[in-house]
Amino acid sequence: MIRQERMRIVKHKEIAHHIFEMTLAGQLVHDMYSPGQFVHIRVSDSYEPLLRRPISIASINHKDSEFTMIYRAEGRGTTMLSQKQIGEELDVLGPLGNGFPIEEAAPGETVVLIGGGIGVPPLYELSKRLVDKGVKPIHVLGFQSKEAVFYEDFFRELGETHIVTVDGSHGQQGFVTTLLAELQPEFTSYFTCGPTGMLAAIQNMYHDRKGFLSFEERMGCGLGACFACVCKTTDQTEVDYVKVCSDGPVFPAGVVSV
Amino acid sequence: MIRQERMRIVKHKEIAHHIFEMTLAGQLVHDMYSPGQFVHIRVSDSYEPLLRRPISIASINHKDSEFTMIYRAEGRGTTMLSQKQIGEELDVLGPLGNGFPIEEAAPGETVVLIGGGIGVPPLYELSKRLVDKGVKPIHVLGFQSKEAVFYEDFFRELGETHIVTVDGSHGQQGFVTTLLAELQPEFTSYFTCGPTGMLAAIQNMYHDRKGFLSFEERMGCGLGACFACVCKTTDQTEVDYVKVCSDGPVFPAGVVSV
Amino acid sequence: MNRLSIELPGLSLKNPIMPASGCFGFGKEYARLYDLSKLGAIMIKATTLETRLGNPTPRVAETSSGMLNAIGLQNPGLEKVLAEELKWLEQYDVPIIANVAGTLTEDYVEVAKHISKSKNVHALELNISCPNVKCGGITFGTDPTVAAELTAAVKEVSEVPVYVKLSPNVTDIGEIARAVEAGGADGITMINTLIGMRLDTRTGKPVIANGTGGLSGPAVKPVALRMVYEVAKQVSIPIIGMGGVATVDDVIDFMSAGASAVAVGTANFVDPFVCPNIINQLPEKLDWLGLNHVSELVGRSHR
Amino acid sequence: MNRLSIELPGLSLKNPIMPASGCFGFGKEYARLYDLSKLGAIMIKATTLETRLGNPTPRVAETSSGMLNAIGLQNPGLEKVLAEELKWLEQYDVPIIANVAGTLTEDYVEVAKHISKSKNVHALELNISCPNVKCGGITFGTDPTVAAELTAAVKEVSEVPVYVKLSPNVTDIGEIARAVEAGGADGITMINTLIGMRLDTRTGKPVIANGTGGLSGPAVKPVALRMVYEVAKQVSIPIIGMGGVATVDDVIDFMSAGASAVAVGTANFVDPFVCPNIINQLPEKLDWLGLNHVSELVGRSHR
Ligand SMILES: Cc1cc2nc3c(=O)[nH]c(=O)nc-3n(C[C@H](O)[C@H](O)[C@H](O)COP(=O)(O)OP(=O)(O)OC[C@H]3O[C@@H](n4cnc5c(N)ncnc54)[C@H](O)[C@@H]3O)c2cc1C
Ligand SMILES: Cc1cc2nc3c(=O)[nH]c(=O)nc-3n(C[C@H](O)[C@H](O)[C@H](O)COP(=O)(O)OP(=O)(O)OC[C@H]3O[C@@H](n4cnc5c(N)ncnc54)[C@H](O)[C@@H]3O)c2cc1C
Ligand SMILES: Cc1cc2nc3c(=O)[nH]c(=O)nc-3n(C[C@H](O)[C@H](O)[C@H](O)COP(=O)(O)O)c2cc1C
Ligand SMILES: Cc1cc2nc3c(=O)[nH]c(=O)nc-3n(C[C@H](O)[C@H](O)[C@H](O)COP(=O)(O)O)c2cc1C
Ligand code: FES
Ligand code: FES
Repeated sequence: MIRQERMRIVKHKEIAHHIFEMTLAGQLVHDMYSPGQFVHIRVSDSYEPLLRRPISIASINHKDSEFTMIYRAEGRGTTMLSQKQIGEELDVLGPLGNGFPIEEAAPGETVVLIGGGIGVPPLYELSKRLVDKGVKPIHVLGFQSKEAVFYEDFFRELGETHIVTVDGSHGQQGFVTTLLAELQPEFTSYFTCGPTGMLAAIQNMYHDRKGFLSFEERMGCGLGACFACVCKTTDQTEVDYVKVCSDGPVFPAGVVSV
Repeated sequence: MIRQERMRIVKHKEIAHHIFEMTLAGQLVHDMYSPGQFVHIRVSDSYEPLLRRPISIASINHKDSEFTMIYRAEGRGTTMLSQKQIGEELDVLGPLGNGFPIEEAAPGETVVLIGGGIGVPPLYELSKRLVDKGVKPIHVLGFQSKEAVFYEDFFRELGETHIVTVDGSHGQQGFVTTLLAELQPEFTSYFTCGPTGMLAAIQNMYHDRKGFLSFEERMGCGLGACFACVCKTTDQTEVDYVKVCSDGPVFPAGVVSV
Repeated sequence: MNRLSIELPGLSLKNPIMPASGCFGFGKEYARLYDLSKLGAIMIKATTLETRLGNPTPRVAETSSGMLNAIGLQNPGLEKVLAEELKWLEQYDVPIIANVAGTLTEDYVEVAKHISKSKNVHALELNISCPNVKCGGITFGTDPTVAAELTAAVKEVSEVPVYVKLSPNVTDIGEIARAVEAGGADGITMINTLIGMRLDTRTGKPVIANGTGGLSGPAVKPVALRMVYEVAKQVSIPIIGMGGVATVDDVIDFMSAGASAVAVGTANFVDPFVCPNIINQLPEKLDWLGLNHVSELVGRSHR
Repeated sequence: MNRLSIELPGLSLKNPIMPASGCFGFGKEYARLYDLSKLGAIMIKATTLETRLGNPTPRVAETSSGMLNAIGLQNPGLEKVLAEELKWLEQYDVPIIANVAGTLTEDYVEVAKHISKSKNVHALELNISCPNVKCGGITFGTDPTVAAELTAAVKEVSEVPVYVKLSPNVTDIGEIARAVEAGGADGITMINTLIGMRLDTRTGKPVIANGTGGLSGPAVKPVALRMVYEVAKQVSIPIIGMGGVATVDDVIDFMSAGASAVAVGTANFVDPFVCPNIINQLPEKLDWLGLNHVSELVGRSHR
């Protein structure tokens, strides 16, 4: 069920340059079932900024009724979010969207998880779930520079992890696609989240492979009602368009025309 | 000099129903010279609410670079103000306006200070200054009801104090004018601040007496530039109009047409 | 007695609150959050004769206390709306106001003819004011003669009362309102969005792929309220007011200015429960104002 | 090299930033806060032939990210403005743009004739768009023919270039812009305020004594930006853009849309130092954009 709840901030800290980790507590957590789902957050009670901000769920802790998200303080809304204090309440709508299909990977299989920048967070909960299920993940994570890297150790704990940075200040220099081309990993399917350019490159590179991509698009309602977040589909698909907020944000490779 | 400063909130508490007392620290305090001056406050860094809020200076503490104001949390802006925490910073523009002319009362004289509701606060600093100077103040303070009364003891410490409430739940029942008509105090001049209706009644009642009234009007700039806060003047005055923010908020009796 | 009921041409409203067209799809998404039968009515997304895929993305951009959109009337087309969306909505006890759009007069007429036969469509809302499509839409809404003619043509075929949705992007909205009244409109809905633009400060290019978009949300409320006030003085058909409504106080304001009912658009995105919340708060607000019935609010400003 | 200098008809601007008319009086109040010579120019409060006392109060009301005003062109009248205000402003090294208003064409002509002779008045701004006066003002600004005629009449007597200030309350602002260009205008300033209204929710009556007022502030920026963008495509005379400017980014946006300089209105009330702050921030923003000179911003959106 989708709920609107004033959730309490129980943890909040900067974990990399302008990158914040925030943990929220509330009943809404119990409706979260899938990594890759997102929440829609109102950063202020005022009308300025007006719209909610979509942020992915990075990890779910049902036991303590908590979930964690990781976001980059960039524009007006996320900067205001970054100023919130522990103990304050936040108006959260969620969980929204479909999430990554864990059922698509079978125990014993190897999968690649490819993340770029603030596309990395949802892969964390995904990886945990996959590992729990006996799937072996290989993580390929791209960042702008050393200062922007986060959760490296957490991912290493779960499996093989490769870091690339655009400026080469940490890990290998280049893009995730450069590294993947070199690495040529064996895998049965891939899961990825990141900037649209990266998703396009990956979908091209692995055009004949099974994969699942999580997309971003500017949103209004976040619920599927306003047609703000539509993406054109490819000829392979029956429908003319999909909505990122309600049909996605995760789509099988080949569905969204990039 | 008028300054804009981010002042620090050092005290903040509810002292009566929806009435808050806030103490702010900063260098701007050293430019405050007169009770009745006001500050223009931005309650949020967002554009909503957009405009500053004018609030009177209730007391000045030059030694500690602090001043105190008292306000009623009523509309959107003052409600947001009431949610500010100690330690937070507030964008303050001030001091603005002219203030009450203390020089108009001579030592040994008796004056009446008449306040209504949130018009009471500036009379507190005024009374302190007058007492310091050897002037004897009589305070006549009107409130809506018992719950809205504040600073009664502070005023009593400075001189004779009469409280009236509209509903009679504290002090005498009625309006300040009712009480003044009964009391018939002897005085050389009066000083008053409160709702326009009250000011009008007092200016009428004491039409032949020396007095000083502090007015309220909706403001834009607070500096005298936008012509938002003009008041028509009476025939007794040369100018056609006055601006509450820069010519006032305090005017000698008979200047403003009410 | 239901203190909130309002009677309008074709519409017996339980209460004067309804989601605005394009901000509520065809109801399905919000039905997951609350019972749609609580609403006074539902204004469904613009329906055109053919399927429309709308404009390229980005289609929305945020502005101070507002947002721009250039959805471009994306909708599944008349046939599917009839067979799927309206059919599905029949399970709720709520009158539907069908927002009708098109490129040529013939398109409007064709859609109106069929959609007005739908069991739960109790009124039409002629969208002569969409700023986000190249032809049709707003072009009908800025010329009084054209607006009146379109109204008359649709009135001829419609089986339910016809409301005309006005554009605020005009010099004299009263003139357009009087024209559509003369053309036979049973009511007016207003306002649609103001044409606006946001640029990407770095590139200098429009954020919205379409270039311009329609401005909505609290930012436009003062303009909307002024226009409702003005039109209320000039026509005798009822007005459904909208533009920036987000709170029960906004509803009071629009009704005071002369609206008989109020639509809520953008605010649904900010608070998906805004419509039922306002409906719940209305009786208490009437008490506060010392009024018995919500209809007593209508036109207070003019008295 | 001064990276911020802009040359416009009659105006050699140190930088493209100036306070908008009516939001800065005649400069005296802000001169207590900073050196007025820092400004690109100053647009003084509307000046009419005779002294005007303006509208009854309340004259302002706050709205979401905006404000309404109905000052009603209060000003001391031509004679005093010449003898006192403009005289006083001579101590500063800053060109003055005199905002001229009136009821009849003759009034405009008379004020223009005299005020344009003033030493520091380097340009006129014809206010054909004030929504807050019963006669004159906006009535000139909504009819292209009338607007062109007024422009021509004033051009005939003015000793300095004439800019015409456009009203956004029109169906087609491009049409008005082309008309005043044809009438001989040397430049365009835009936009004036959008007509709006706020009601007291309790009483249902307008908050502003005048009933309606002019909406300004960040809320209107998307509308203003769109209009500047549109007009820039249709005329070849320069535009001074305004409407909701509050930050250096807003300035970049307006210049990208086609404005050669930018005026700041309401934001002066929110932050009295907004103009010098923006001027200080501009060079750094140019660096960020990789631009040498502020003039490279002009019309970026169209390229
Ligand atoms: C399904 C989904 C999941 C996301 N998960 C994360 C996450 O886990 N961590 C994270 O840091 N970011 C995430 N994002 C991106 C995040 O929503 C934007 O960075 C954020 O909305 C920007 O807001 P702002 O106030 O900083 O920027 P502003 O520039 O003030 O935003 C203005 C408007 O544009 C929208 N907008 C701007 N950038 C984006 C964007 N990239 N995607 C969608 N809308 C945008 C905003 O929501 C707002 O409506 C996600 C986006 C989507 C669609
Ligand atoms: C010189 C002066 C001194 C004042 N001193 C005090 C004081 O010491 N304590 C106190 O509680 N109040 C004082 N006020 C009144 C105070 O400014 C208003 O109560 C406050 O602005 C209301 O803001 P809001 O956000 O609560 O209301 P909203 O309804 O949100 O205000 C909307 C707009 O109207 C203006 N406004 C509303 N009421 C008034 C009013 N009575 N006077 C002027 N503007 C108003 C606001 O400033 C704002 O621009 C003073 C007013 C003036 C002019
Ligand atoms: C995303 C979006 C889509 C819209 N689609 C339509 C539409 O299809 N038909 C229509 O008549 N109005 C449409 N509108 C306009 C609204 O119905 C409403 O008139 C306008 O947004 C003002 O109200 P608001 O400020 O409450 O949103 C749309 C508005 C938005 C924000
Ligand atoms: C209080 C106030 C007074 C104004 N007076 C005038 C005026 O005298 N002449 C004029 O041409 N415009 C006047 N304007 C309009 C502004 O110059 C400007 O065009 C408008 O406010 C939009 O800019 P902004 O959003 O930056 O305020 C006034 C605006 C305000 C807010
Ligand atoms: S954001 Fe509204 S449909 Fe996706
Ligand atoms: S508030 Fe602007 S002149 Fe007084």
